Amino acid sequence: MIGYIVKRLLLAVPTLWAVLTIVFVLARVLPGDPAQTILGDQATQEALVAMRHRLGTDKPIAEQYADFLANAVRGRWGDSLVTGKPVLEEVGKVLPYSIDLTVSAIVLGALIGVPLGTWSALHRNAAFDYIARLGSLLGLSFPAFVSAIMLLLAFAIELRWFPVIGAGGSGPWERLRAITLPTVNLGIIMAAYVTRVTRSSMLEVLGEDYIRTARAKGVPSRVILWRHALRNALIPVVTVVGLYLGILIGNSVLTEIVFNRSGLGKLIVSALDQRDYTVLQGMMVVYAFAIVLVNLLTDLTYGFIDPRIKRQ
Amino acid sequence: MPEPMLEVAGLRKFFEVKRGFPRATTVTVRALDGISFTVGAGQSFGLVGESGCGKSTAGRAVLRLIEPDEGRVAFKGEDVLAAGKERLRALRRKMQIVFQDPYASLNPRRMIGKALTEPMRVHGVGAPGERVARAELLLAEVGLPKNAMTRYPHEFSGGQRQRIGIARALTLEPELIVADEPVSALDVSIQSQILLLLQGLQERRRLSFIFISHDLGVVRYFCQSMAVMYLGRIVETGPIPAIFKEPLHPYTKMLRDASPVPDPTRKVAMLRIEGEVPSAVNPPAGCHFHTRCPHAMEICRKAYPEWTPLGDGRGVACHLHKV
Amino acid sequence: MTESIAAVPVERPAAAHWLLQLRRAFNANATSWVGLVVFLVIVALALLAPLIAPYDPLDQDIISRLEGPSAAHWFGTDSYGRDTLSRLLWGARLSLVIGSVSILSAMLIGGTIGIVSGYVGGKFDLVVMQAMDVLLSFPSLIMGLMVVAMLGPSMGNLIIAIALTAIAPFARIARAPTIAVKERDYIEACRALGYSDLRIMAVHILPNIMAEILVMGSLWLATAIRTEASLSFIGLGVRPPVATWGGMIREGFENILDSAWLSIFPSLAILLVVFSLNMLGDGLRDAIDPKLRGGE
Amino acid sequence: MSAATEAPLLELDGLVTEFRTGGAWHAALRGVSFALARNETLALVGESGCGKSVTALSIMGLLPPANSRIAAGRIRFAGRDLVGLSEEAMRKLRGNEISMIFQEPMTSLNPVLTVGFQVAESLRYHRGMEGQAARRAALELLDQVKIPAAAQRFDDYPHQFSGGMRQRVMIAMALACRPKLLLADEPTTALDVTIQAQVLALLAELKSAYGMAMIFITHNLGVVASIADRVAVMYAGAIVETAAVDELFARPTHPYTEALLRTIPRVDEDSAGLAAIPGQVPPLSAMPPGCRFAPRCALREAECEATDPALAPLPAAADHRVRCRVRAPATAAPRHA
Repeated sequence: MIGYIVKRLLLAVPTLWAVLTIVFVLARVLPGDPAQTILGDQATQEALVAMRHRLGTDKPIAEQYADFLANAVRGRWGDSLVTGKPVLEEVGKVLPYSIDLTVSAIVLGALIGVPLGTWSALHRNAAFDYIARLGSLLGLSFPAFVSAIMLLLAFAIELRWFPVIGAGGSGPWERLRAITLPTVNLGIIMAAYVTRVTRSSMLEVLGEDYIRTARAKGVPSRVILWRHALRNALIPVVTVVGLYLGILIGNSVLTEIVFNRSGLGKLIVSALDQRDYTVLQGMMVVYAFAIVLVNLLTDLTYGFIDPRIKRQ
Repeated sequence: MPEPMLEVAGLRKFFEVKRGFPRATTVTVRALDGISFTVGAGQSFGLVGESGCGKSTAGRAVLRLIEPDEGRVAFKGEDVLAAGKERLRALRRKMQIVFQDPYASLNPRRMIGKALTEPMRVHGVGAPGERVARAELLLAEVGLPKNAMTRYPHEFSGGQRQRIGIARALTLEPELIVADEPVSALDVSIQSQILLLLQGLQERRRLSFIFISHDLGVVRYFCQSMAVMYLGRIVETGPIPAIFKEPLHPYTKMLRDASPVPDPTRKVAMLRIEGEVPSAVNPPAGCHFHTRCPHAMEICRKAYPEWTPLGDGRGVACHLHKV
Repeated sequence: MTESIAAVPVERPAAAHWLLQLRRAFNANATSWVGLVVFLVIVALALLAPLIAPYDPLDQDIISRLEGPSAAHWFGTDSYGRDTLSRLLWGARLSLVIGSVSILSAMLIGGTIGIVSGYVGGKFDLVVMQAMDVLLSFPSLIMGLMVVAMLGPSMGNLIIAIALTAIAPFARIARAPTIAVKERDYIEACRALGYSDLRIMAVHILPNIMAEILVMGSLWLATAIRTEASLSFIGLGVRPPVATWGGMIREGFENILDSAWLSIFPSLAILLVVFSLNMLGDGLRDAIDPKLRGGE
Repeated sequence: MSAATEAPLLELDGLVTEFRTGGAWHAALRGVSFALARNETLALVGESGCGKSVTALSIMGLLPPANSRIAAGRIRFAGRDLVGLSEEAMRKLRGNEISMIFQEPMTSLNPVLTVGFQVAESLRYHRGMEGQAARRAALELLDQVKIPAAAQRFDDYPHQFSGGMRQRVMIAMALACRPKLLLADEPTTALDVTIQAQVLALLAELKSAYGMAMIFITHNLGVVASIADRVAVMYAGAIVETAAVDELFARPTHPYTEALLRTIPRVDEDSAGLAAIPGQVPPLSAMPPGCRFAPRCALREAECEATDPALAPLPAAADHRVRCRVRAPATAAPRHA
């Protein structure tokens, strides 16, 4: 298993290399001279030259590229052009908030979506099924900032159950209160996706020959559902959760803005505003890495769910 | 023996397949491991064997729908495997294929008339009006009414679709048809309709057939000679009457005796040999059949038997029949 | 053959042409009709915006700013006193144009990549799909963000950015059914009949996957409109004072404590468009999906 | 054998099963009746759509409830009528007293559960066996169906088995609770001929060892000749001819049976004249009135297209019954459906 993980990570190297290259190119074409950005409009010509030298942007482009790759691999992503602190530190500071939010959203989404989708499949074409289908369709139609604003209006501004801004104070209770609305916002949209996939995958599985075999054996229907059907039905759900991460990241950017919660999303928006290209580079790498990692996790999960993949 | 329409020699095709998790290993499927046979003009040659023996691969390799790794295919003396793009296109007019599954062999979004005139258009045969007339004639020849021209495949039954598939194969006036299990997917009463249709076409048009089937009864009825394949190799070949009278290879005999006959006094031989059937991924050493052979000897485990020609077009690869 | 077959029994109603396939899918599903009608109404309103909008969307009126809904301003006014309803109608044009142009381009480019890659197969397919995976490893909103930041926020650039995020998905959408169709015997028959690869792809594969691609197109149009709104909300949309839904919500959000309606009306508008497109596409997908219908 | 004098194990009486297509109910079975004695093997033979699988699924109570129903008739099994039995009561019968095996061994086993577990499952729900006891019993079953090295393969998954081996697993599963009746729906159709011969041998052997009755569904008359005691030929939802296996093959009487036998190219002799049955089986929604086979029948008379004949015994052999007013005219009393 460890050998496999190593091999998979090695396979991700070309992807990461391509990602880094794109990031490098993007950063170079971004309008604005980084040196100018740091020193401001009143900088003297000498200061600019010195700054360019310090940043390495005066070197030939090929050399910059080589430096960039070497540094990226060693985790030296440079210093923020705005705060002057190392990018790794800037990203590391907000990363836990984003991980908290993402993980809790995925958990919430799965906890709501899987039972709802299963129930809906079992009552195909009944009233409940229609409501669940339409409801989930509505759920995934929400732009994340729209639903966030509505949650904010209802629960923070009108009802005042939750704080209007921020990731909360230091205590666990405060943190929980602060993360609840963002989690609900992301989790419900995700639950909508999971519900739909679970439903259609469950319907497909329930029509399979082996379900008929289990019925022909006299296995109680409850057992058929849980032991025979659900595990097979979850295989596509895992795929969707994996694919959903890209959407989730985008949605969490919007959610963080609305709830004014620190995290990668807020960081990337402010870095864009301030043309802080070293931070942007670092963040692109983090995002790409996260997606590669999740793809790996998805594949490993298949291995555990589906014996056809596990052994041969 | 009439002049050969098709000569195949030493045809080989290996597939590489990646399998396994977490660590994938590459395995080689020896789908075709050097097969040779000859189809006489106006003759039907049966290619027989069980699933995974390589008979379908052989049919497709002959037509270069799958590129073989090695070997020689000569159509009326012309080297098919060496043909360039243009020659191959010309050869395709002469060699056609009929498929097993009538539900997969027709484009569901294409009207029958289009499907039948398209080959002529692509190859620049006839004027547009003529093409339609010829397509209608072809439909009549396979027993379908003219109004089928303006219908779509889903409006036809399996047997009718098979007729359309045959008509399509005939559009370019081919001389050789590879029929890949053309009746296996059909109901019994439809099977015989199609067999009779093919037989009539063969007589009228002097067609040659490579008739691929797992059903010995159908091959016995339709073909003049046949080859039996096992795990990528031909184990026995010869004229139909001789093989059915006295199969030489133990596998041929096993196949014949296991084929059910509609006669309660001749029940199928209930085989005592159990165990897993080996696959072309990892064929047993020596004679591939020795693991299931009732006559297996020491030598069978070690060496693959050489091909032994026996005269009258017969030949066998078995240590029991060494000259 | 003497036997003639007079009657040709119809086994199962399956649509022949892909347009018929779509029409049948519509008829099988009431929600798709509802989605289509709502969407067409929105399109009509957007097209008629110059005629029916009560005010010029850019006209400022300092006296009546941040007014709630009234008979004069059904949906109220913003902080410059501009009429929200008029801005909504004009904003719809922008959203629809950006969404449809970007998705049509992505469909064309990505679809072609997917069909060719799936049909050619082998190493070529492997490399192309690896490249698509690289594109997919940027979260789409982040990619849109970067591209707009790089090119500058204008309508053309937004179209490019959104199209870029949808090319890789469309390549995948087109590739999967291409591979499934490629395996079918009738494609092998085409090769045996000496048809060129281009003919096989254009005449025999494309019509078989067309309905699927169009249906996915309607779902992705919903996504594109959402992405455009999101980018505008972040501040990377078409520059003010042009009315964009995302931008209106952004302005409303700044006044959320006292003038909530400012963000609510454009929010509902986006929701309505996206929901109608999702209803349209989702119902059709159910009707077209061979897995739920049981084979061709 | 005293089987003939005993009460039959299974008795179908005028079974009508209907399916809903396009808003209307169409009969897939139009009054199917037969009796099956203990230890007897009845072959149901016919082409696709003739209703042979629907018969088996009706007996098992496994018809899809959304679009099918038993509209009339009775299914008496060991003294009980199965029609209208509660789902829970049917569940207790299934896999216990009546078992079924299916055509597609590749898709009939659950891919994510081990083979051993799936075999042990019937024992768990019908015999209350758990843990080691269930494992031992299941292992014994796998041995009985001659899975090589069953102990090592117990914890393998279905995809690690070949088609023939999977069908053996299906058989082991079906026989776990020693059922009185085994329904085998085309169990060898998906298999190669040599594997088919092995599975047929295994079924015949286990049937006599277990003393079960078997309904063997197939379209292959050769297989019928090899395995059946009695044969019922079905066409368009009804039995058109039934007789003991020797009698049926010696004196095929219904024009359909007769024609069918002449459409088969034989392995054991040269088939000089292969005959074809013209046309095709009519679809459920467009059944002709009168005899369903009449449009394709060479012996058709005007009256055939108006009146649907009943299944009637031949004067010479009471056990040989035929549904044809031309071939079994003496008893062809007009009956309107």
